Amino acid sequence: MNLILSIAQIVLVLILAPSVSWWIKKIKALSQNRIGPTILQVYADLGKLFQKGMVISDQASWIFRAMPYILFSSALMAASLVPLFFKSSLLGFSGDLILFVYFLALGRFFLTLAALDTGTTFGGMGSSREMALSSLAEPALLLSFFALAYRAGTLSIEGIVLHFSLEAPFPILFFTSMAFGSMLIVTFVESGRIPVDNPATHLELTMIHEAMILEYSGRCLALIEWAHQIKQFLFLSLLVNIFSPWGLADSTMGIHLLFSFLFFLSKIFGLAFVIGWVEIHTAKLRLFRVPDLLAIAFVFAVISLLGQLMIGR
Amino acid sequence: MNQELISSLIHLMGMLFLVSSFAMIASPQLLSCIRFYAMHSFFLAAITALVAYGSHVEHLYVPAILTLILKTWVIPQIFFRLIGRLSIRRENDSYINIPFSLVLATFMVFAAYYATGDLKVLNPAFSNEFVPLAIATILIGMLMMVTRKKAISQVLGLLLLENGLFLMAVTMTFGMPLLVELGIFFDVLVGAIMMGIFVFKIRDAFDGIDTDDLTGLKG
Amino acid sequence: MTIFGLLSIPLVFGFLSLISPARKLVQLFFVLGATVLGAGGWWVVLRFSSSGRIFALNENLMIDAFSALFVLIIVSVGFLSSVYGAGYLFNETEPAIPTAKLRRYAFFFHLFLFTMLLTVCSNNLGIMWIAIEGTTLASAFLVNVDDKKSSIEAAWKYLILCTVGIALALFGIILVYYSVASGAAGAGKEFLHWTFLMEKARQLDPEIMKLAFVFVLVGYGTKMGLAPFHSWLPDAHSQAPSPVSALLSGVLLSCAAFGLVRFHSLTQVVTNSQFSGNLLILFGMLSVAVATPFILRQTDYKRLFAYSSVEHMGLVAVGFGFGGKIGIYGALLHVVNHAFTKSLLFFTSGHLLYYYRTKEIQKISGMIKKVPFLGTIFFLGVLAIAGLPPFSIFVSEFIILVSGFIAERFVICAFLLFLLALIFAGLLKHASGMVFGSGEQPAVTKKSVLMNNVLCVGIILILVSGFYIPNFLSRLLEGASQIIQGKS
Amino acid sequence: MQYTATGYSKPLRRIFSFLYQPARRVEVEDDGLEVLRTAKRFESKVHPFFEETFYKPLSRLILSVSQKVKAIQTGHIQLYLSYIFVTLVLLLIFLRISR
Repeated sequence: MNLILSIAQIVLVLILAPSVSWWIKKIKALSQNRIGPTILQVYADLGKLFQKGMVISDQASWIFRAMPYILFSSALMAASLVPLFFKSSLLGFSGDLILFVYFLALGRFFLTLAALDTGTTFGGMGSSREMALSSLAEPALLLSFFALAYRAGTLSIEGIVLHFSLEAPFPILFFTSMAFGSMLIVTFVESGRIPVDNPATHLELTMIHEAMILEYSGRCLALIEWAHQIKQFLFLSLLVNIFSPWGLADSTMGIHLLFSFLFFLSKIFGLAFVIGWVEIHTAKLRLFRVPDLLAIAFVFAVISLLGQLMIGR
Repeated sequence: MNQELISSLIHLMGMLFLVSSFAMIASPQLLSCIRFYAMHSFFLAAITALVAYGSHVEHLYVPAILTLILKTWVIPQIFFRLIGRLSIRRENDSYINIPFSLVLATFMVFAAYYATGDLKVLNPAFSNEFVPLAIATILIGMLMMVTRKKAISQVLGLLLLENGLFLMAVTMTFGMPLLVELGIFFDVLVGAIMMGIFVFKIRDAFDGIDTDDLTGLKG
Repeated sequence: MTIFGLLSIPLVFGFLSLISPARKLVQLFFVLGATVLGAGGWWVVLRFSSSGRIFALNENLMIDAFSALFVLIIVSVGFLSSVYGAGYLFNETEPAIPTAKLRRYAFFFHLFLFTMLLTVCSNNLGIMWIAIEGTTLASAFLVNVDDKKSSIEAAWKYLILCTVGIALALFGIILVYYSVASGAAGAGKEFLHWTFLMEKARQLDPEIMKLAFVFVLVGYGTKMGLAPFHSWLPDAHSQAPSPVSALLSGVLLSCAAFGLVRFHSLTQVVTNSQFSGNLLILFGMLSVAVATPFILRQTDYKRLFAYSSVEHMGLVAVGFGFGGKIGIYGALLHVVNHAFTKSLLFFTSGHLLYYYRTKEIQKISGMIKKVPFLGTIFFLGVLAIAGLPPFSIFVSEFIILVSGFIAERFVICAFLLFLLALIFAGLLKHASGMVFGSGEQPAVTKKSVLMNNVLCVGIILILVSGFYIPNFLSRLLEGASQIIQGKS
Repeated sequence: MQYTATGYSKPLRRIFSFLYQPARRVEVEDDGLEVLRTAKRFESKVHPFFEETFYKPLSRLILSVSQKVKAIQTGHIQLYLSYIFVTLVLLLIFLRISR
């Protein structure tokens, strides 16, 4: 029974990921008095891309062709480590926290490599910026994870989620909220949202994430887009499950599951609303102002870790 | 031969034992050094025999006789023939001159007596002043090995050291089981013979047994 | 009965090879002796139940799990060395060694194996002392088979220093005998038996035991190559022919360690304090610390391996010093691994000498291109001795350090790791200089089959034992670790 | 127009400039007329921070120490014998003191 539920969680990730990015687009559109895309639009885009043929330059090496599949499978593997509405993830083991971060890093590595593959300036520019920013974001992410892991006493994401779900709901601990702040900033960087990188821009000079996948088309582009949405969804669900995990179902009773699923959905879309709202109200930072933002995230993470170590509250 | 006559004889032998080790240190010539070594072993054999007789430990006679035969006669003969055949300079040159090494030797004796002074633990029934004597001989043996330049005098220093050990073994424990005693004896004998052979080889290769030119292997 | 059988094999074949006229016959008896000994040794060890004890000569000789382990090492490395020696000495060296000298070499080789086996199988501490003194005398001739100036000098220093050291150890044994004799009445036959001493350990006076351990530590420490007394080791091991230095480095040092550990376990029970353990750690650390600069600045690759023996013996001493079940298990495993890895390295250095005719590290380069087979084995060997994971040395070094952390000695372990890192860097610098890069053609190109397959056996051994410790070996290790802790 | 390594590492060098201390040198040659430049050279270098401050001094120290320590193996057998005896005496004194 647990197995089926864990697999269901992964299928849920696959389905829900595009809807979250649709939801953010919808909020942005409504704030600009536009109607914005319907929910089916995002799925239709993916479907269309899957049917389209691919144009691959003859200078591209095997990395160019292999990258989308590696990116998608690493995103899926990371998804299999995160419990959504049910307490046990598919492949959870003690220490999968670090594996989660490095599955994403694996995907990012091949993404940047493939961007350089065709030799276009935009690909090179995008991947060099991605590398610079992720070399700042990753330590912040890991440190905040370690702060939480130190508090929960285990290095497995399930353990952390379970530990926080058992804690009393309202004494929001000062240090863990610092960790929440730093992880939120890292989510912006990882998912390429406005303060760091504009997903909907056509001006190549400002792109980071889009610049890397400029060369892709057809099925590869679809896989990359999907993987990107899954990654964004994973970060959101991590934030949601660690910092407000109370509805999580631990028994496999129907009602529990239904309730925790609905509660999970509302939390996810609530957080997505926050991200959308931030995207509306902030302008894109200059590239060399982003390290300051990430430095703040890093300081938050260090303070929360030291707080846990020193005071342990 | 009543008890205190034996003990006084043993004390005399012990003193002569110490004197002969001093003589070995003080002898400028190699040949005289070997003769003193023979005397030194003779006194050791005498002490062993007397201790055997005094404390009625029969199996101690065997090492006494062996010491008498081997160490007072066989080994010195080997060395005499060795020196004869080697045709090397006979002086016993060393890093420090004779008077200074004698002063160091006496210091060694005092150190030995001081070291075993309050060692209440070492009180063999028969003659407890032999323990510091043995330790003194060991220290003098060490001194001789470290300060002498000739390879043969180093070997003699080593044999002196082993004589001290034998004295310790005899007086402290009335001799260990015969098997072990014999084994130690032959080891020392073979060791002495091997060193003789090597001195001969050194003489052939380095035409001279001065350890100063034995410093090829560095670093 | 089995002990007599085992001990008589090397003696018989030693005399046979001494009296046999033809060169081929000497070689035959030489290798045959080692093979029979190998078979006999493995038969005894395999059939041996780890808790049992075999006695002989009214309890003067004994084989228990601890000594069975060392019999295993002596016999296997002895076999490998004799097969390699047969290939190397008997027909490869270009000024062919005269048969008379080879007869002497074969005789002393077997005598050397006999004295080491006697050391390991003796229950009586006096006999063990005699045997260790015997190893010095037997191996002194093996060190200078070719009468070069440097090898005579090395053999001379080896003889003098080890005899002095061993004489001091005799002092320790006399003290032990005295403390037993003054306790019990009369001159009992079994006063020096290790088993008897372990039972009577409570009644022995700790003060005398500490004094005795100090002397024995200096004595057997000289034979084992611990730090301040190690000066003879690089000279002797680098001047001896490769099969002999493989035996010296791999097995003789371990036998001296065997004697030292017999005393360490006795002292630990008598004084039931960490006195002897701390001393072992002190001298072990000193050995590793002294070996490091010499490894970093070395110009002669055989001396490089000799100093790495000093380092590994220091590690073994530290392992025994940490004590506890894991520490002793790790140290024993390290002795076994070091024996095989170091002998392999000396075999390869024999190969190197055969091909390149020089011991200078600078003069050899580009081995991988000129002699690819030897180059790979040499490089893998150096990686193994430096403690790289797939190989067995890493496993035992790891266990020793784990026991160090369990014993809460963090500063020592940290300093040890720093030194090991330096040694790793030093070894790699030398090895990569020799193996890679553009090299000139070696002096000789004729391959010797016998020598090659010994190398293959060696490299397979250390690779396999890196992954999997056969259960009879782990049973022996556990049994030995129990015995050393005095809980057998 | 592919991205070169220098270009690729520009953002990183700029972000971690306190660590890398990037140094740039631009040389312009012209014979007389400033406008008509004959040659131009550009050179940019990154200061190897860790190597300079940590690894080089450490390795210099260790190699010099190991050169000095080599002096304990001078070849004189008397020296080696004195090592043994001095250690023995020190141990005995330590034993007397610690009793």
